Amino acid sequence: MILAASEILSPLRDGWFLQHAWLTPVIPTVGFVLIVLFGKRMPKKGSEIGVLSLLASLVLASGAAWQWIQRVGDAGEEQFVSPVVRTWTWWQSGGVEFTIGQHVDGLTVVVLFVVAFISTLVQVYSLEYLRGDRRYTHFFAALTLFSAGMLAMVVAEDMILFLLGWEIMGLCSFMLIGHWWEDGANSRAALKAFFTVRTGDVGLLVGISVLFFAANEWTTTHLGLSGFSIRGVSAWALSGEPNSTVILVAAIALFVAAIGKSGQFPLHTWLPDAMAGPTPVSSLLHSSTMVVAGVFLVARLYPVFFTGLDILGPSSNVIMVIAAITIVIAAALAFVQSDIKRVLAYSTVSQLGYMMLGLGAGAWLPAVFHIFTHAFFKACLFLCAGSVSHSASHHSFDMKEDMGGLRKHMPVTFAAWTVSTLALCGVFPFSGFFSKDEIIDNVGGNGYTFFMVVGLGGAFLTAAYMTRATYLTFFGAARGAAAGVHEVHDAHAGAHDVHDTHAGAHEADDAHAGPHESGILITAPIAILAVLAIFSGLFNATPFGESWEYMKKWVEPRAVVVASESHSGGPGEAFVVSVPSAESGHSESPCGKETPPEGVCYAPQVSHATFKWSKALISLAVVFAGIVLSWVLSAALYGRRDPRLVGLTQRNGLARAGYRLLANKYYLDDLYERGVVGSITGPLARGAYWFNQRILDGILHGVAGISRAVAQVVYRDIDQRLVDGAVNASADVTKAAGTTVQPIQSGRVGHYGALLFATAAVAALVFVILNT
Amino acid sequence: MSFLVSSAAVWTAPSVDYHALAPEIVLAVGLSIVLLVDLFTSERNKWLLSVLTGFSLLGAVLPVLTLALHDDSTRSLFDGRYVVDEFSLVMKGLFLLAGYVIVLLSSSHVEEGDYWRGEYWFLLLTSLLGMVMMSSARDLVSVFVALEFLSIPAYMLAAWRKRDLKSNEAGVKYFLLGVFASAVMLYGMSLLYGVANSTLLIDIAESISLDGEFGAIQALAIVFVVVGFAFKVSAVPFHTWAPDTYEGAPTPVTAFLSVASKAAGFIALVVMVLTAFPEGRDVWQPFVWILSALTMTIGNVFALRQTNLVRMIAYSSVSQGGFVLMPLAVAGGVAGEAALRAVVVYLIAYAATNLGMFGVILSVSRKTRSGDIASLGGLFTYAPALGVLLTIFLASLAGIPPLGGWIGKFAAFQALLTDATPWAYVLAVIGAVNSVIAFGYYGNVMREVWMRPVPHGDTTPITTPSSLQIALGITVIATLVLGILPGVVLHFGDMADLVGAFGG
Amino acid sequence: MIAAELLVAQNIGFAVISVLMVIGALRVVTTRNVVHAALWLVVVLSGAAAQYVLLAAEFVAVTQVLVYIGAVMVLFLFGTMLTRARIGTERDLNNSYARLGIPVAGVLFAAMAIALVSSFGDEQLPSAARVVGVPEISDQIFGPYLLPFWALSFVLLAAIIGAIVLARKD
Amino acid sequence: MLTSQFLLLGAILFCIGVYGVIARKNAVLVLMSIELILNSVNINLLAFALRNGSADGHTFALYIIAVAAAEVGVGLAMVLLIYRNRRSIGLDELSELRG
Repeated sequence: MILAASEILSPLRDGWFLQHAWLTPVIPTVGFVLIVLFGKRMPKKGSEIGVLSLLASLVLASGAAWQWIQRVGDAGEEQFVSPVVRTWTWWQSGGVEFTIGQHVDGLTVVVLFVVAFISTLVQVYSLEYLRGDRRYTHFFAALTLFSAGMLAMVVAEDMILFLLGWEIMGLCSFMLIGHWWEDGANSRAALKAFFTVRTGDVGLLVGISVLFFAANEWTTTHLGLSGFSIRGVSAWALSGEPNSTVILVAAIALFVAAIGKSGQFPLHTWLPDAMAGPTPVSSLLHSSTMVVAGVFLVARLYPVFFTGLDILGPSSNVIMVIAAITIVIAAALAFVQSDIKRVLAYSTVSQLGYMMLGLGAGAWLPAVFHIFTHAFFKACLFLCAGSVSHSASHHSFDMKEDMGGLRKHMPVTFAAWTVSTLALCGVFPFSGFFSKDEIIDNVGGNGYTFFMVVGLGGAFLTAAYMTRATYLTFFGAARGAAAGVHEVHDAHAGAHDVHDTHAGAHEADDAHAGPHESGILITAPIAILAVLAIFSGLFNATPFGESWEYMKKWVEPRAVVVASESHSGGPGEAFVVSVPSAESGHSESPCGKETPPEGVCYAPQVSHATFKWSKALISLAVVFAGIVLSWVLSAALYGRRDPRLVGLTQRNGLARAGYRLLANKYYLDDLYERGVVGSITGPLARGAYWFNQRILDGILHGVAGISRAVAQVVYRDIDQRLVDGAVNASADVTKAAGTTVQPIQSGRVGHYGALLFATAAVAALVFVILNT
Repeated sequence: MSFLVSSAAVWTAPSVDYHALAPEIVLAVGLSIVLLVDLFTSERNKWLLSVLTGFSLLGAVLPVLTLALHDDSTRSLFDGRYVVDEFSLVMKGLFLLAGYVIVLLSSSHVEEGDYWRGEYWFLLLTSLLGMVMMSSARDLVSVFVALEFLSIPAYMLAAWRKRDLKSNEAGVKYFLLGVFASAVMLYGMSLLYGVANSTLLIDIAESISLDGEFGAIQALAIVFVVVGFAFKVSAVPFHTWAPDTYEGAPTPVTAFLSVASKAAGFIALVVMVLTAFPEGRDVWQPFVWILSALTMTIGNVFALRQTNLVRMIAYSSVSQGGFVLMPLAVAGGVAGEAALRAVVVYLIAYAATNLGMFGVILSVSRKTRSGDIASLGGLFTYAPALGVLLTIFLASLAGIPPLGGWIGKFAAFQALLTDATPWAYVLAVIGAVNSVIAFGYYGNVMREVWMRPVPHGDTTPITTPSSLQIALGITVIATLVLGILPGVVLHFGDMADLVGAFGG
Repeated sequence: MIAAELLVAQNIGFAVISVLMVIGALRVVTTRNVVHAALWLVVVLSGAAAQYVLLAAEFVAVTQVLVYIGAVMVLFLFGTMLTRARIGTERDLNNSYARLGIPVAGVLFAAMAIALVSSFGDEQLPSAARVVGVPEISDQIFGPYLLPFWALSFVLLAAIIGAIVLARKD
Repeated sequence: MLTSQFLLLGAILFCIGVYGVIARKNAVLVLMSIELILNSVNINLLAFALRNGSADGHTFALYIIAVAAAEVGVGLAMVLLIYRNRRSIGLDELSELRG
């Protein structure tokens, strides 16, 4: 067998770019330091350093991608294309060696390229968009550091570096969302985002620790790797060794982190609020790169989830359930937003749900492909929204108040928006079609019919809300700022949800101008992204036949059994013990199904649904139905002000209830605010307070008291100001906590002494009695 | 009168290894010189004293280094009553360097306030000498005397701002509760002496491990001794003095108490539980477990509702103490060495970060003259360097990589997971939840610094004296290096093997 | 037999002194007159010195008389005078929550008593114990306990200097 | 003589002292109560020294006496300090710092 295997082996090429992929995060890190140190003294206030460092990273990432394609080309049909791994010892502790290094494979180069590419474009865009901002340098510093963090996470060889990049992104997200902190809502949103994501991060820490302690022994003996190594953990998960409970716990813990970072239900509430940040930030962090980190985590450690959650098993798993809920509720929420960025934010949440759904259903490649295409069209949509607010709507994002009829004034933006919208809706032949349809197709193909229907429903909703947004922004009559009504707008400034409050100089600059197209620094990135939104789908155009499935060839790790360290020289490179028939796509490889007799697997065998036009036509029909229906309704409601529809939410009880539920985001924020956050800050105090307020008052004042309390709750629910960061626990909780804990910290020495001696006495009595 | 008949053997002078005692001797000479020079210098030249103090501390670092580099790095003096091993050398180095940073933090503060300067430096050095002695003390008498040695000057330093009622109150509270706690501890020590017939910790360990001998009296003794040190490390519910004293005491003294004094309490606790009571783990492990869980949680809950910055830091340092206790709660089992390493690593990382934190507070309060968190509003806009430093220190305290605090938390959790018992996991979960909650108040300060307007619009820049600048530089470099190159500090942790513990 | 008779005498002595000490201690913590409290404390401390003699620790007993009754009590009386306590009875000596002390002391005593009785029960003190003389104590202080002794000198120095700075008027 | 009779005497003194430090408001009286506790420790140590037939207990007790003297000195200095500033030595009034 060894002889047979060695025949199909050929040495794999790896070039300079693959060997030096670790430079991609290092260069922006250096750039960040330079901006912090010298940015303010540079002629362009440090922005040039940011753009240049990202450009360098982009070159490196492109080179790495190119060389990776060559490497795959070298490999035989059934050969495992081993990742290019380089490690350096970071530190040693307690017999465990911690390494830092790069792990470059197909997934890495795809995401590396996307991140570097979008980061570069967004930085260019920001040159114009933030011109004159008072914290211009800081903005570029944070943006560059963010890219460094994300790139570090993507190339990470082990979970420690992964965690490091992950945390840096969180910190930068916090700084960037709160960039315009003069508006209190922005800094609250920043804290809310950070706190929500950090809550999920506990899951990451727990997951990494559990994996390390469960896998370390196995990985050390079999592969010579530590339990933090991504390769080691992947191989361990598929080896049949792991205890099913342990790996389930690890998978769930990691998934909690992914939920937090990728805005999945029920931790999605921070993402729409994060739109308080400048638009380039929304475009980069909160649509195309940072928020896919959670998806990336699942894709990266896929074997862990595959085994732990029994993906492709007979029943649905937690990833699919969460993803399906996310797709539907987020899409529904997008309907009631009047802020264009919030529409896009909910759309992002919903699309992330698609990626998760794909991963949960075993459609690894379509999900990763959706990361790729989604990044282009969603970044493009955000940049278009920014362009509209920058040049046409006087920094307002309110579609109902300040937009309308802009297609004539902003041809480039309009064209890019339309193309991207069609891509997002999944219209053939735009990119979104190829990825999203693949996900839906594969979900169905793997036997999860219900989730396929959910996916189709989501596609319908997506088409509908995007049509609504498009109509409101670019069609119909111009309203508010778009019609040049600045005075009115200024008077109503406080009424809008989110405003980009630029520096005064900039305001004065274009206050006199009507809606117009944006400058070249803004339109050029938009145009580039729009082109990619059209064509990027062709990288894996399943409908056109096998030969078009480049992504599958380049990116998907091959599920083959590879000899492990103990059998031969190096992992992956040595020989192939058993060979799957990859062509048929249906699993003959033992990977993920049973313990390989000798050697290890680094990826599970997944299946691919065969493309059928009949299925695709159904989904296209659904999308068109959504577009048409929504167009008709939008035109009637917003265009002609059809009396039957206008005010429907006021007249019809059912519609009203539905609208209110959506407008209040299912009351989830309030649940967090009151339930989760409140219970953290002082469970006892809160309990006592609750008892006092509700029970005692209730008994004393009877039904009237209860109904007043309920009314109060409703009032607060509607009051969005209470939807606040975790830190700002409401004043009454703090007060109640104050009165509860007052005796402990009374300031009286006698009390302190009594507490000291009493504790000593009780502890002594307990332990004395136990040991008598 | 047979009472007077002596049964003692002929006295022989104990042989003293002066190299092993060199750090103590250098400090003792240094503090005597400070005391003498104080007598003969005029008010204008009192700055000389701070320089002398700093030099004494750095001078004492030299013998620590020579001892550490010497082949035979374990030296036992006075029949094992005073042991210079790697653990004690690491801790001595920590105390001396932390002391040096505190001198830098204090010097401008002391020059400008109406302090008794010479005596201030004298007492600071005395207390540090007590800490240096504590790290080597391996019998009950030495531990007790070292504890009082480091505490008595600290009580007085807390009250050093004589005309300030708050400072008086801080000193009195610290003193009284400290005396209560040491009384409880002494009672426990008397029982230990009674059952072991020796004051040597390793003899006590033997007597406690006698099979079947473990009884109520040993349990009582262990509880009382642990209580005494739990006070020193301000573990809940023995923490009550800490917030009041930290808020009232002069800020450099607060830095001293929250870092050096606390670390001394921890090493005493570690030495006691690991060398004297390894077999009493059924008593102290659950006790420390409860203390740790309470300390993390209550410290956080109180910190969340503070508006005074120093008071918030006080509660935060109470809560941080809970994290150091966390590995100790499993130190009696298989995770013993990991726990010892975690404590050492955590203390080093915490010392660097917290001292830096106080450096920033001292610098800012020179301008704002206020203790409110709100007084930091918009700090970044008019003092960007201080804003960034404060953010780094806060992030490190919150345990965000790649800053020093992270590696401390990592080591602590590693110890818990190594133990791999259900109780260890429960404590790890409590710790994880608390480390998230802690971000609530750290984040609040960050928000003030970055995202709030400057109070009263007063954006005159802050002038930071050079001594403070040096202190900030040292601490921020230490914080960053510890986080980025954790090998450095973990090496100290690995090295810190405690003679007498783990059957060695 | 002789030893047993001697022990009877010692036991009676112990009982009498103990009762005096407990009464004295109770008066220290309950009396309404600060000066009386100080005098009752003298009773307790003298009783303790007497107990030390019973325990064959005559050097410690002498030190107790010298340091405590001689020096510390004078300090207390000075403290009382300097803070201008009324020589007569005062109402305001106790905290409003003084009763809190009773359960705490009670539980503490219960824990201690259980532990002491269960561990030492009716164990006899050796009647012909090796008597520890002054030379032996000095050998210890200047032998194994030299370093704490050296440290104590710094503790006292620090206490004196600090106390002077804190207490003086300036 | 029984070992436990001395130890119980010590325990009683200890608990009376504990009661005193909790109950007393006057700072000087609190310091006196602390002396009761420290004396109970010394009784313990000397009883054990006799029981064990070793001199360590004596030395320990002497060191405790010395430290106790230092503590009383410091304590009374602080009492004088607060008396000078507040004209009162009621410990309960020292509760500006709290919460």
